[in-house]
Amino acid sequence: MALVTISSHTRINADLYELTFTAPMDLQTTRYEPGQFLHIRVTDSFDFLLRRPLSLCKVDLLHNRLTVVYRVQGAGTKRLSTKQVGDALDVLGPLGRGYQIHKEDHASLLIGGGVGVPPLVELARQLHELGQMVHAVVGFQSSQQAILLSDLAQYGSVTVLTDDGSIGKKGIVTDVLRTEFCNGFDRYYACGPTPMLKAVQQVLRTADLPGYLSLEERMGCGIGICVGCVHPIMRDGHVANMKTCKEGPVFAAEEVVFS
Amino acid sequence: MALVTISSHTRINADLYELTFTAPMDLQTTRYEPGQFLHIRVTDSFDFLLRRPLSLCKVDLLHNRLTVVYRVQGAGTKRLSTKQVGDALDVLGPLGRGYQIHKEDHASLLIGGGVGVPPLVELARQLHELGQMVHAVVGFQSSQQAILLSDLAQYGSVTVLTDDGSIGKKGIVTDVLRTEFCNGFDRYYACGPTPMLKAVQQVLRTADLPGYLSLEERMGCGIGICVGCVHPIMRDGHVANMKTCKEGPVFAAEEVVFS
Amino acid sequence: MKSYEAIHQVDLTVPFLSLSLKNPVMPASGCFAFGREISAFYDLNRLGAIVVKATTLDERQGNASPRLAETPAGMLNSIGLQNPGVECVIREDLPYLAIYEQLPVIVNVAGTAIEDYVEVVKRLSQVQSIAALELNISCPNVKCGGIQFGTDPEMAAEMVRAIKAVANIPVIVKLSPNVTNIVEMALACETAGADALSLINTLIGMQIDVERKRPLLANGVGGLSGPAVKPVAVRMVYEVSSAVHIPIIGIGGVMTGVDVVEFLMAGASAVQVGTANFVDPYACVRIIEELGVWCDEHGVQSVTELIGAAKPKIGV
Amino acid sequence: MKSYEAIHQVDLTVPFLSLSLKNPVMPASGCFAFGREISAFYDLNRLGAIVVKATTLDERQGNASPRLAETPAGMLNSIGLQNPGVECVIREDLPYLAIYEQLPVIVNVAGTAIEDYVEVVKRLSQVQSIAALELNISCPNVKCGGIQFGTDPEMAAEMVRAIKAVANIPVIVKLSPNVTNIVEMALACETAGADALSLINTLIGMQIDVERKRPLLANGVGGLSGPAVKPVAVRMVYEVSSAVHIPIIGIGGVMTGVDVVEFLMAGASAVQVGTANFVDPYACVRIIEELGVWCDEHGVQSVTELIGAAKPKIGV
Ligand SMILES: Cc1cc2nc3c(=O)[nH]c(=O)nc-3n(C[C@H](O)[C@H](O)[C@H](O)COP(=O)(O)OP(=O)(O)OC[C@H]3O[C@@H](n4cnc5c(N)ncnc54)[C@H](O)[C@@H]3O)c2cc1C
Ligand SMILES: Cc1cc2nc3c(=O)[nH]c(=O)nc-3n(C[C@H](O)[C@H](O)[C@H](O)COP(=O)(O)OP(=O)(O)OC[C@H]3O[C@@H](n4cnc5c(N)ncnc54)[C@H](O)[C@@H]3O)c2cc1C
Ligand SMILES: Cc1cc2nc3c(=O)[nH]c(=O)nc-3n(C[C@H](O)[C@H](O)[C@H](O)COP(=O)(O)O)c2cc1C
Ligand SMILES: Cc1cc2nc3c(=O)[nH]c(=O)nc-3n(C[C@H](O)[C@H](O)[C@H](O)COP(=O)(O)O)c2cc1C
Ligand code: FES
Ligand code: FES
Repeated sequence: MALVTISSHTRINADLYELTFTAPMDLQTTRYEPGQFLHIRVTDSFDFLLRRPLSLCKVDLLHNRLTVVYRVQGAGTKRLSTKQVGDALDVLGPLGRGYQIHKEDHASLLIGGGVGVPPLVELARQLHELGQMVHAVVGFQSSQQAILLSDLAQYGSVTVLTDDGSIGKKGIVTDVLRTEFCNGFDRYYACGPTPMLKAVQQVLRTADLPGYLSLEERMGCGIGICVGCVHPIMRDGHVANMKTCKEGPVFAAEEVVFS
Repeated sequence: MALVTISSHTRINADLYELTFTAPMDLQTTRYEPGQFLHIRVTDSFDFLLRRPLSLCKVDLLHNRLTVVYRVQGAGTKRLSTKQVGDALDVLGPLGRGYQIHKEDHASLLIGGGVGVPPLVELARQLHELGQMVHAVVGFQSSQQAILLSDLAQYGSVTVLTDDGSIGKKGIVTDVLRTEFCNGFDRYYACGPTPMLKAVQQVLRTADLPGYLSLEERMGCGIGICVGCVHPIMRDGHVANMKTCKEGPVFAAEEVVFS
Repeated sequence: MKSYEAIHQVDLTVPFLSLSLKNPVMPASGCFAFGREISAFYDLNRLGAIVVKATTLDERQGNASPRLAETPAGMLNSIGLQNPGVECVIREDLPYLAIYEQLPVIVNVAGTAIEDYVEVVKRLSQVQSIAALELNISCPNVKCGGIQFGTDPEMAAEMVRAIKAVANIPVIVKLSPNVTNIVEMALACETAGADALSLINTLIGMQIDVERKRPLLANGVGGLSGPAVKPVAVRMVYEVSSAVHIPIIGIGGVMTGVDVVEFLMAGASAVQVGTANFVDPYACVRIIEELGVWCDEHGVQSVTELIGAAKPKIGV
Repeated sequence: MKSYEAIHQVDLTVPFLSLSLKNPVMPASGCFAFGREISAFYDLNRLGAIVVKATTLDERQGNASPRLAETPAGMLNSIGLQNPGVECVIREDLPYLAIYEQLPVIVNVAGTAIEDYVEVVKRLSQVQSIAALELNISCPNVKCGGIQFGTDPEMAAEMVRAIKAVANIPVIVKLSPNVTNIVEMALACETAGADALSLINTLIGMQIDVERKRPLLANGVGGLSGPAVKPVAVRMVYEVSSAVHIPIIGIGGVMTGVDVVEFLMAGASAVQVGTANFVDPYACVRIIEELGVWCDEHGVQSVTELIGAAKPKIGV
């Protein structure tokens, strides 16, 4: 936990903001993973007692800064959006288990929906750096919600879909996940709303592609002490409620049990 | 109730602040009285749900502004002290019944203790304007807490007392309220902590000087709907709990019942 | 934000007992006095109804000061039923409210023994302008009697029967949250003839003045109200509305239009607004406006669609 | 602000049962897991004691998600006693905590029937490193059993007697605030042999997700904790400590050192910190430090001077 300083905060689309602040740790010496999250206090008022989890989106090693990209969802993120450059930010993290990177892979498929896209940016960067072929398939409601496309494009090809066709193809991400298309990849990495993850898991199980899902459950502590954020996970033949903040938020796709 | 703008906010002594803001009403056309109070929301957070009552201290008719002077007492006034020039301030009032001014009087005695001094400033101005001789006797813990002395001096003579003698005479206000001294006045007006008011009432009853006391009770609404702020008042031979926000905070000295 | 006037298309009326309330928002007892002060801020006819301060047989001076304390997202009060007594209320306060022709007036009745309550209700029955009575069997700030009726189902039932025998207008019973089993209390009142229930009154709480080393309130304990208690209130409204067949007024921490939606969805037919009036004298009309806007934005044509909407649907 | 280390002159130790706690602050059950995660933030030996997550006979998966909701100055949880079961706790978690030699470990015990509790306590009695047991007869999140023990004095007493018959270490009984008469519950437990009491567990509450038109928590109701409930907790501690002769641990909304002072003055001998740990992983040590500074600034030499200080003095 640290009080860090906001170095930039900009509205990047309709209700979407990009927030950059000093990393709470030394990025050169501390291990972090794409898919991990930061647990942020939006104010010190008791009106918003709990922290908000936001995915690590971009890392600036040079200036030791981190960036998150978020949508104003409710009152807490609305309050966050009023913070100014120079303000202090109470940040815990990066926390949790992120995406595991497989050095042996040649081509990775990244699948993101809405504000599930942010963690894929740092992931894409790291995979690209390893020399992998990266292809991101990202879906949004409309062009008003589209984010981080040019960031992703730095590291590979990007297929964009929107519900209303206002940018990219009209449709949802699973529309493009045909088996022929998926055969070109060694692995997939997904993040997005639960219905999307469920559909992706199903489609890519059929396509026989291994992968990871990043789950989104309501969190309390973010560090494993409240047991509030669980999701059913199948391991060793048993289904157990596992803490998504500690054992996750990223799980191997085949482990995740959806109801 | 109005959202007004802070035009100046300065620390004037140890824990004491002077706060000036646009009046919530047109001061030229709206009646207000010295001794009335403003009911101020220190933040819109539920952490400080209730408003804080602060006495009307100074009036700037030219710029249509009001000034309050307050001490950081607890968390709420501490929060208030962080407000900046230009910030919005949620102000209700002026509220309550202030000091009644007697045009026929020649000389008025003003008695204040600590943050009971602020309402005496606008009172002194009005009495002075009517051509009355004004003498203020004000007590503080020490020079660190002394406030508004030069403001009061604009309108009459000022006797200062402190518990430690660090400014003015060493002692408390009742030390100077000998009958000979009081004989020179038609009336007194007091505001300060309850023990002081009680002592003043007693001493000046003996001296046979009529006067007013401004009471300080914890307030909820400030407008008479919660019945939280009562003090026992004797009227027509009956003692009843009266709302200090609505019937007060100023009462005729002889009406006020202290336990 | 669209203004209240702009949203003609949303029907905010709710049927409540024999009345049709023009909207489901009314000030809570003890948080609006008898309406005079707030009438300086807006036209009281805009309210769904008004619930006036607890009225007892004789005048009461209440508890000593301090009577109020601020708590996280809430407040404590220990007013102790200060009021001028029923005769004075009939003579001076109710005629004033009768001027507001479109404002149903609900009189909150309190006392120490059943006979007091009965006597107050008998006298109020003479007054034409009252729409309903609200029996306050739950005030935590009166030592003798009061609270017992609110925590013992047998005694509550006895009280309700005695009142129903003399009342010529509907009787709403206001329940205390300081009980093990709120549903049991509600059912006892319903069976005894209550026409409606209102809940919750305040939770009993205390704050210590650490500098003075004693309870802050002169009375020691007080009643906790405000946003802090809303989750308890919503839970009780949900549970009680699932068990009884009479209408319910939800009370506790309503600060915004969305809070009203929450109580309605939990099963309330109307809500009362207490503490919010102290923070913002315009609270009730602001809340009505926010409710209208919320309905408009969510395609709700009549606010009655919301009542009980969060309950499991039959056949699902 | 002076640091904790600087204030040697303040004695923070409090006697509690047969123990001398190095300070009166311990994390509350279910809000600290079994200590492993927080040990990454600070040395657990700095705590007065540790209360671990409720332990049941068999492993439990708890309720479905969502299990958490934020409320004004508080939160709702419906974890539902998820834990690995007593055997696993004995095998994996308690040995880990035994490393902290200066840390008294209190194990919170839960179950459905008396026999479950008895069996858990029997097995825990084999473990040397436990300082005391805390009987959780008040969890609002377990449908069958659980809560009944916490709301019926007879059943609570029966439970306490059964446990005392098999326990070889002190038994603290944790009380539910969801009762009409907390003093009656406390006296029943004291008479039945409880060595100490801890209060309060959470208040039962609900939040409606107005967008989805259903209760936000998958379980419907949950337990309300955090600053919002502090006034209720302080009131109950004050009332209970005036009635019983066994020590009391105050719980509910402790966020700062001053909150600890408030609970001690109300009559608690120690406090537990729950929700605050979720907001700030360092909460407990920060609170201990703040308590030391407060005592120093107020000329308090031993924190024991504060216990019950807000009570009317005898002979005054
Ligand atoms: C691991 C993880 C990573 C996330 N990364 C991002 C990101 O990079 N960008 C982004 O825009 N959003 C992200 N989210 C979702 C984000 O946390 C929520 O939108 C945010 O907490 C909503 O807070 P609020 O105060 O605006 O909403 P409110 O509804 O007012 O919040 C009330 C409570 O509910 C919780 N909550 C509400 N909605 C959600 C939700 N969808 N998921 C989890 N908790 C919720 C809040 O944390 C808070 O405790 C992430 C969520 C998780 C679990
Ligand atoms: C009519 C009136 C006029 C006042 N005028 C002034 C003034 O001009 N300058 C000034 O410095 N102070 C004045 N006060 C006192 C001032 O209102 C309190 O110091 C202030 O409310 C403390 O708030 P807090 O949040 O800092 O303290 P906290 O202790 O955190 O406040 C908690 C609650 O207690 C109430 N409270 C605390 N102390 C007092 C107190 N002494 N009197 C009344 N309520 C209290 C607060 O309003 C709040 O509701 C006046 C009080 C009254 C009743
Ligand atoms: C200052 C104050 C006085 C109250 N007086 C009464 C009363 O006279 N009769 C009554 O039934 N309830 C009384 N109540 C309880 C409220 O009507 C209401 O039930 C409670 O405050 C919860 O609502 P809220 O959170 O909106 O304030 C009073 C509450 C407050 C805060
Ligand atoms: C997420 C969560 C889990 C809890 N689990 C338990 C538990 O297992 N056993 C128990 O006795 N109390 C449990 N409690 C209650 C706390 O121990 C404590 O009594 C309550 O939260 C009030 O304290 P607080 O306001 O400091 O959080 C839990 C509370 C929370 C918030
Ligand atoms: S958020 Fe607390 S355990 Fe995961
Ligand atoms: S402060 Fe509410 S009646 Fe005076």
